[in-house]
Amino acid sequence: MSDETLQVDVVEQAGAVLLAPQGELGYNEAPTLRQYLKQAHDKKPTRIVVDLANVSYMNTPGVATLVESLQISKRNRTRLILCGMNDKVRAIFEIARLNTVFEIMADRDSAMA
Amino acid sequence: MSDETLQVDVVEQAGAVLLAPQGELGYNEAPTLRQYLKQAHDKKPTRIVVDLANVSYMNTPGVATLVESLQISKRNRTRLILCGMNDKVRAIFEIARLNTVFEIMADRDSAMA
Amino acid sequence: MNVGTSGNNGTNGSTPHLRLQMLSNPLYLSGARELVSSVAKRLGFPDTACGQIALAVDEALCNVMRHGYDRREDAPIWISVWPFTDEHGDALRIVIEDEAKQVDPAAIKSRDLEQIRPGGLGVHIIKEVMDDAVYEKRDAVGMRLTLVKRKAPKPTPAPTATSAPAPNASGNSDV
Amino acid sequence: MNVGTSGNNGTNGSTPHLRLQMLSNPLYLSGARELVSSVAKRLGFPDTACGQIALAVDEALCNVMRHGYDRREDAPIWISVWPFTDEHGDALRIVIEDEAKQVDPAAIKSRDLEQIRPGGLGVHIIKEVMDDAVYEKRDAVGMRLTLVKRKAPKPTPAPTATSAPAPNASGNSDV
Ligand SMILES: Nc1ncnc2c1ncn2[C@@H]1O[C@H](COP(=O)(O)OP(=O)(O)O)[C@@H](O)[C@H]1O
Ligand SMILES: Nc1ncnc2c1ncn2[C@@H]1O[C@H](COP(=O)(O)OP(=O)(O)O)[C@@H](O)[C@H]1O
Repeated sequence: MSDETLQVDVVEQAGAVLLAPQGELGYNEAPTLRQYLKQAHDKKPTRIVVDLANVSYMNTPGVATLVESLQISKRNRTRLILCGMNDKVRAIFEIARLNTVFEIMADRDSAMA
Repeated sequence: MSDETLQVDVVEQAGAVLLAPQGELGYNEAPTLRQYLKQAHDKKPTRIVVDLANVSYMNTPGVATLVESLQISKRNRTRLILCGMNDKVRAIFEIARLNTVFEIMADRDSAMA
Repeated sequence: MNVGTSGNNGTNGSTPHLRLQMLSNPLYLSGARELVSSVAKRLGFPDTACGQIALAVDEALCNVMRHGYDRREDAPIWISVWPFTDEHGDALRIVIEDEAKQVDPAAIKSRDLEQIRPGGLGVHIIKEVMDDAVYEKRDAVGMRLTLVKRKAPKPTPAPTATSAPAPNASGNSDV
Repeated sequence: MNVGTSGNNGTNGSTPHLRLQMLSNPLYLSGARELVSSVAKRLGFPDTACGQIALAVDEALCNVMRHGYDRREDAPIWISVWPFTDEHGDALRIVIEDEAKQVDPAAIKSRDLEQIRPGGLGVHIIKEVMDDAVYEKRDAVGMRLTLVKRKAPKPTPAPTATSAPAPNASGNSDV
């Protein structure tokens, strides 16, 4: 039976890449986000924005993917910004003490500005 | 442990009683709606409107409660109107062939007009 | 990801992919419903089908609690789930079992729909929203309901070349 | 409606109110998550707590699949649920069991949070969002994780009359 895969919307704009995953971001979906992030990094953009506004659920595989991407960002001198987190998603970053490690903004508009 | 009970909003207006149950309307919640309907019938209003716009899930105990209320309505010469059904709720009435038995309207405004 | 199902319906004797044992307490209806509809969704069933599966399981469980166990709230009910693929495509088999009194499967049916009264609709709804719904007595005690839902509706069998289609053989026929 | 729980935690030897047996296939994670969070919601837990219970169960199941079963997808996992009430109020006990390799419970812990790297967060999150999370070896084979979530957070024990409170005994203390 076919697996539901993660849908990720992509916007490229003035040297920035925006990724907007849709729906649940758990163990099954994290590898798909990882592919999208890898492709984004390959373009060596000045900025990568991950808009989590439409992520209804997230757990540590998703978080781990973002931490890995943060490490690549540092090597590449790309700015990685997370935005649009709902309270449930924000709580995981807080528990993992990652809320101060990532650059986090309220929404897509401020992150792309 | 305490049970979650069904919340039902009530509006009385010019001889009409409007009942708006909120959330799931299944086996556990149908008896609560039945109480509200009984109280509404006791007032012998000219019209009872059941607004299902905020009912996310419904099954046959809820349907049975409404059929019982329809029978009381006929005896009392009260007009019983259902409105605000989403597709899932409407489908149950269609399968049960009750969609032509009830007076069904699009929304609260038309039902109260 | 592969759920590792074989070409046959894969239930006979094989371990279900999921099996929920629950008390016959109506408090747990929503949990059972959400379990089966989430699994169906994850297996790629359309949203409408997931809602129908949840509805059928809910109606069937309500009936076990009300008719089978006479509202006793501490008796066991089992819900087993197997995805399978056959010549008609992907499908889900859901089996609901109890230890309640045994009744004649032929007696498990809804009222005549023409005769409007409260109740007497659950079994009709279950049969309408599922592709298959079969009641039977379990070996020693209790009843078993086997439900099947297909991802794509099963095509109505085409008339064979040798037999002329009977006029109005099916309700949908415009012949 | 009463779930029929006694004053003690009611798990020792008693039948769980719900027990899900599932294959160690990640496809079924969402079903298990929805089951426990719906049950918690129906038992009157606040939405935040329901989300935390779902998260903890999801992380724990992922770990059984990845670490316990090395991503084998056809091995059994059991999730048992008991509501109970004790002197601290209403609570939910969730027990996750497997037949995977046994490890020293003391070895099941997340990385140091200061050391930023992908992974190594699941166990920390489980312990943070639940009121209790205890790993142990099962009798013959496999591991058991016992989780407890309370409706109201357990109050920190007040200092007794005979012992003066130590300065800064707790992180929240402004003494
Ligand atoms: N699980 C069951 N065990 C025994 N009898 C059942 C069961 N489910 C249904 N029945 C029988 O079938 C009848 C029709 O059920 P249903 O269509 O759901 O309507 P209702 O439950 O309102 O009577 C019931 O009245 C009952 O006699
Ligand atoms: N169910 C389990 N069975 C065996 N070992 C486990 C289990 N859960 C966790 N562990 C061990 O605890 C460690 C920490 O787990 P966790 O905090 O979830 O981070 P991660 O899984 O990313 O390593 C794992 O690396 C593993 O060694």
